[in-house]
Amino acid sequence: MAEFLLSISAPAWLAYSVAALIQCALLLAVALGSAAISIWLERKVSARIQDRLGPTRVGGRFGWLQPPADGLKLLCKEDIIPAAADGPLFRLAPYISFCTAFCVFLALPFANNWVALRLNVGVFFILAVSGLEVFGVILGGYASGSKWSLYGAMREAAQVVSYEVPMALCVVVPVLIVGSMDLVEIGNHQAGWFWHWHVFHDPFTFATFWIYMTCAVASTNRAPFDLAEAESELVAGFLTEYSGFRWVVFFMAEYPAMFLVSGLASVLFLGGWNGPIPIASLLHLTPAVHPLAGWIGNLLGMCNFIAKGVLGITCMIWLRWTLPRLRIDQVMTTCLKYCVPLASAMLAGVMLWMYLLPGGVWTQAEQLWSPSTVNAATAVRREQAPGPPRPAEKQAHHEPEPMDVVWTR
Amino acid sequence: MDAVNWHTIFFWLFAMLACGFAVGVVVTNNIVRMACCLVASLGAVAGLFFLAGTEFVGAVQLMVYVGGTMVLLVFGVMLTARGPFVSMQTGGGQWILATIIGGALLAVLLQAAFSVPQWMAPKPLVPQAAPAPTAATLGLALMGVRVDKLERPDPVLRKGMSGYLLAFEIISVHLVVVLVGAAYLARAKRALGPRPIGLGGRSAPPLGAAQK
Amino acid sequence: MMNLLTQPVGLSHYLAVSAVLFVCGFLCMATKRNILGVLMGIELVLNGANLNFVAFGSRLLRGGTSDGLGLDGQAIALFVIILAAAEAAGALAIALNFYHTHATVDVDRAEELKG
Amino acid sequence: MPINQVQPEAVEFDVHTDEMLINMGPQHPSTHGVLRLVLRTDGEVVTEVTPHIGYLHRCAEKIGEHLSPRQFLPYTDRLDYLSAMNMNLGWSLTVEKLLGLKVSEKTRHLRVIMAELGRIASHLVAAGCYGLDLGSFTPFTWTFRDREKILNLFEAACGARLTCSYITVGGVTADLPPGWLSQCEQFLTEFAPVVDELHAVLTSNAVFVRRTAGVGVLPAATAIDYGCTGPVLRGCGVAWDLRRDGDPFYTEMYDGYQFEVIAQTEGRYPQDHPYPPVPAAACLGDSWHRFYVRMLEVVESMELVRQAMAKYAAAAGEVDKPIPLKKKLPQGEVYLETEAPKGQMGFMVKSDGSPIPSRVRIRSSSFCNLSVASELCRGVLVADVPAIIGSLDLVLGEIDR
Amino acid sequence: MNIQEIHSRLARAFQPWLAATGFEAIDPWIEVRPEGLPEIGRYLRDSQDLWFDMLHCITGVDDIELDAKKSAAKKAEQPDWEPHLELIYHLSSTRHRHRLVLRTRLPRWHEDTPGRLPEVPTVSDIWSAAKWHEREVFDLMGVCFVGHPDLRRILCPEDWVGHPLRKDYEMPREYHGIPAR
Repeated sequence: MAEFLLSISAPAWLAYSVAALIQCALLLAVALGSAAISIWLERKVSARIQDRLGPTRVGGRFGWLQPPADGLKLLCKEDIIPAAADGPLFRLAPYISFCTAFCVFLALPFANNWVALRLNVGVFFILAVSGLEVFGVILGGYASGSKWSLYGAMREAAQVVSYEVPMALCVVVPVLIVGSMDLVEIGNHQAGWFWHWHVFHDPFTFATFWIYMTCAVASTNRAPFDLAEAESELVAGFLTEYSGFRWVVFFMAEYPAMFLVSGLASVLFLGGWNGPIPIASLLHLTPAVHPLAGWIGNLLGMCNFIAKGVLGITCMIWLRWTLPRLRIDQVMTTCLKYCVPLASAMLAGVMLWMYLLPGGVWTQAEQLWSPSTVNAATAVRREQAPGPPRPAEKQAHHEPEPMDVVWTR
Repeated sequence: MDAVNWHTIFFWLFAMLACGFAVGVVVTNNIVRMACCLVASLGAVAGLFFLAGTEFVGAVQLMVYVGGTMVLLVFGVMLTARGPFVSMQTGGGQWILATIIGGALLAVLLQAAFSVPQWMAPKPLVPQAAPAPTAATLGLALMGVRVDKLERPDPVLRKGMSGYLLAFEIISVHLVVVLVGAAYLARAKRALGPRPIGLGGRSAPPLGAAQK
Repeated sequence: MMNLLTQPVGLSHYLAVSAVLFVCGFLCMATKRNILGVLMGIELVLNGANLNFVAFGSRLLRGGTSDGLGLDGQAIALFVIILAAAEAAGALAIALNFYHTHATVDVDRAEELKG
Repeated sequence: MPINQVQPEAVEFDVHTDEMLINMGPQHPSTHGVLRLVLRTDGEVVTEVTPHIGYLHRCAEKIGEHLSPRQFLPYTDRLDYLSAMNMNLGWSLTVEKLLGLKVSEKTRHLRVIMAELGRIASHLVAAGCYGLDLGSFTPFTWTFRDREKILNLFEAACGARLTCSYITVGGVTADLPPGWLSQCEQFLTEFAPVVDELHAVLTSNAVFVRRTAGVGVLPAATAIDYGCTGPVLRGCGVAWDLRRDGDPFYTEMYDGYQFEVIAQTEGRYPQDHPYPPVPAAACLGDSWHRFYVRMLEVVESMELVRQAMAKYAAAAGEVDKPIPLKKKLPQGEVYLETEAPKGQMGFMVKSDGSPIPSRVRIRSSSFCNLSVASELCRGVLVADVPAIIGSLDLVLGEIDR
Repeated sequence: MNIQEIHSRLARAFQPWLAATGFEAIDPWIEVRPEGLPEIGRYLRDSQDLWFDMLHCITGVDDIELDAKKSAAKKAEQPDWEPHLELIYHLSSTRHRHRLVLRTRLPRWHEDTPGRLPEVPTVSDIWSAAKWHEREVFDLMGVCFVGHPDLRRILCPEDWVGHPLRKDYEMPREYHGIPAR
């Protein structure tokens, strides 16, 4: 984008700032859009589960205008700040949550190289920033001054912080397989048919995927783990004192977090923008053929990615409306007694597997099956992974790409 | 003002944030406000790390320091704050003395910072074609293969080939020991003795006596 | 240092910021009566030092492979962060214990050694 | 000491927090109606629960001393407003016992139909609200959807959905409209699969089991000692059901009906049917068993309604008309208990010959069931209190009278 | 085990405390003196073949005729009748499936000084169900149960004056500013 503006001789600083603004606007649109979609989806899916229709009258037959209607209603609701509240902190808390949830979108790739900020430490950055969301909650609970909201804030903080550990362990597995923390690279590593996805890479990664999903559900406070706003015990947890726009901002933090977590799951385990059938490569829509074709290929990839994200959200909603809520100590025991040991076992398992069968189940099968097709498959994959030539090759000779030294492809 | 150097703009932004909130920590009396200012300043410092090109350290700072230690600290603040907004004033005299010493120290440091000429202007930037800094080299250094010293000309500097593997192991053991010790230390002592329900167990703390 | 916005930022600017952080941390440790305030001062001091290490060790500021700290700076910064986490945990445990016995976190009242 | 109740002293508090007195109710979402629970908690562990009632006290007994029995009937609807039919039945039988009045076969079978339908409706509300207490919203909508069908049947029979005043002293206000029996038959056939769905979503649901099995364990002796009755008592394994062991005047109503008392005796529930087995974690007398007993009673009541419909259709003659409004009551005093969905509902009438009784006494089952709550909630976590109170299935209208 | 056998069994051990009996009533009952209640209750609950382990409910009945004409007619019928309170205990055994009704007769006021509540020893240590039932009878009928662990009003507010279920009770004009009549 910036190069394009520079080419039309806009002053440098204008070009860069405009490019940055466009990308921010795009990301904000994605974050709020995902929030709107998931709100609408939640209403419709939960209605279907509960044998009712869900919103139908607002805008068209399927009530798709419901999220804006909710937003408008909440906007004109009165914003009450309780007397015992600590003013500035009370106002600040929702924005901390929203900012952390939003700036995680920076590092999330939507298609091959379509990412706002291609960080070399992408996955690590996402984990770090999603860890900060708990501050917003603690501040919110503490600043509202009431005993109940403090209870809710404490519970949620303990839960989110403790679920970060198994989630980090599960995220390390795909990083281990690919050898780099760069999300675009992880996505490209899963190109080709759906059996190239990491989830089918080996039994351990398959199990890791499910552990990751449980930890993800727990860390975004959804479904059976939603202790914070446990209606039946603590009225509404730390959200009791919030109303009107601040309440919306808190929910603007929770719903994009849902999309983000399922998006991350799809990139790490389900092949991100690589669909089950590699349409883009079959139709030769790759940049090698023509830059515009590459762009369309990426567009297809993005649709794939968003479809998987929405699928993840539907599963979370489905979980929420069928399971009752777990008790705080049960949530903690599942984390410490089940998730952490299992995740570390899977990590050890994958390491062992990588050592014994480097490629993963299907590549091995392919090799055993017919050595000749292997070169074709790897060729497809190598040619299929376009984008800027990987730094390794371009690397000046004197610094051999360390990855190649240790992990054979 | 031909090409505004992005690096500078963001540097000043993060620097101002970091120093501003650091001063905020010193000035405010309310312990909760102090914690929040500290979190903000550490976040700004993480931004500075990113700016300085060391992404991995920035991410570690965000995750371990801000996401971990600060949450610990905030929990500590909430568990020990008697009233919701406890604040303890320090005597006026201490303030003046502290600011004098602090100011002197600051002057000395600043003078030192700006005295060495080659620190002032940065080296001509390595051509942009320099590879995007991957965390791989740092990761390998931790594991013991000092990739960046492979072709160092003079033998003396090449000595540090062994990398940080030993230090890395010691640190992990150290961390485990300290955390287990801390958990054991923080455990409430009155664990198994029978506690009459009515009286709220141990002698009720002298409420309000301690604070001004 | 006249036209700050455009004049390229050098290493010494980073040193200045870390100096400010260091001094604020020092002041905080000196004046705060609450144990946790002192703890926060320590965190600030550690961060100031960290910034120095990273500044010297960063590739952009020191221009590639000349005489800079290279990777050592970043590695040491990593170790400092991890150790700070451990130290904070230990210090908090002591603070909590102090709070249980004396029901206050005021530093001036921590005279007796027993308990 | 039942296994789940952790001794407060033995629990090792990792961080000491001060004792907090927390008010749960009276307008708390999970207490059913206006019940106020004061919890004394230390951190997460609840050390003491004291229920406060009386917010819905309407002096029903005092009013009873100024109205004739048939005029007092609408007040009995408002006692346990979720099963008005059973309340009317209890009151009408008590006064008929005083009058020494016997109703015809057709009326008797009609009363069984109505009583058992009321039991199904009340248990559905109990199951739905219990799911709500534990956080799952879906069973709530399912159970209320089916309860609507029962309420439509009641409306077709007596014009009112909730406060029916249908079963009166001396008989029934009006006979069933034509086609009612086929509607009822259709409801029963449609409702059978729904019970399996409820079992899938709740009873055998792993999270539900973890939240209820072994929670709020009530030993049988304490249950009897506190006078708990109904599913709460049967959940502790005591096979005590007034339809079989009650006052002869009441058990005559169920002559010729095959039904068993749903209680786990010798480790086995009487009706061996395809319903989910008892999970390992559940021990006799905990919240899970109380819920399970209610679910099995719904199935048993459906069976009873089918039998009663067949007998009602076969019975000859007309349904009895109620006694005149101001009929003189014989001198004397009578007390009768009937098996209401929540437990034993006792009515006492003392009259001195005038048409207005001189004393009316109402023994409420939830009143005793609630009195055991403080015993159950000692040493449990805050999140367990709604789970335990929900399993007792309380209705405050009946407790406060 | 019918009422006569129970009565004979009780008569053997507690003859001084047994008062009237009503075998031919619809619900046959036995009347006992108030001071004998705890021992009789413990005996009824603990003896093997009686085993009355469930106390259904305690009812307070205010037996008084307010208008003079009716009370004169009643006194003519039963010469020894005068206004009094009655407590009715309904018991049953879950083991032997039989039922029993115990009654006690209390003066309306302690030593006939209006305002002082009649006293009855508590049975809450025998049947825990009595804990709440006795509190309710104390609250609504005004009977003081000696030895009850925590005798407070249960249905009416703590600071309510008077006992509503007594026949000679008249509603207070207003309660905390809320007009009641």
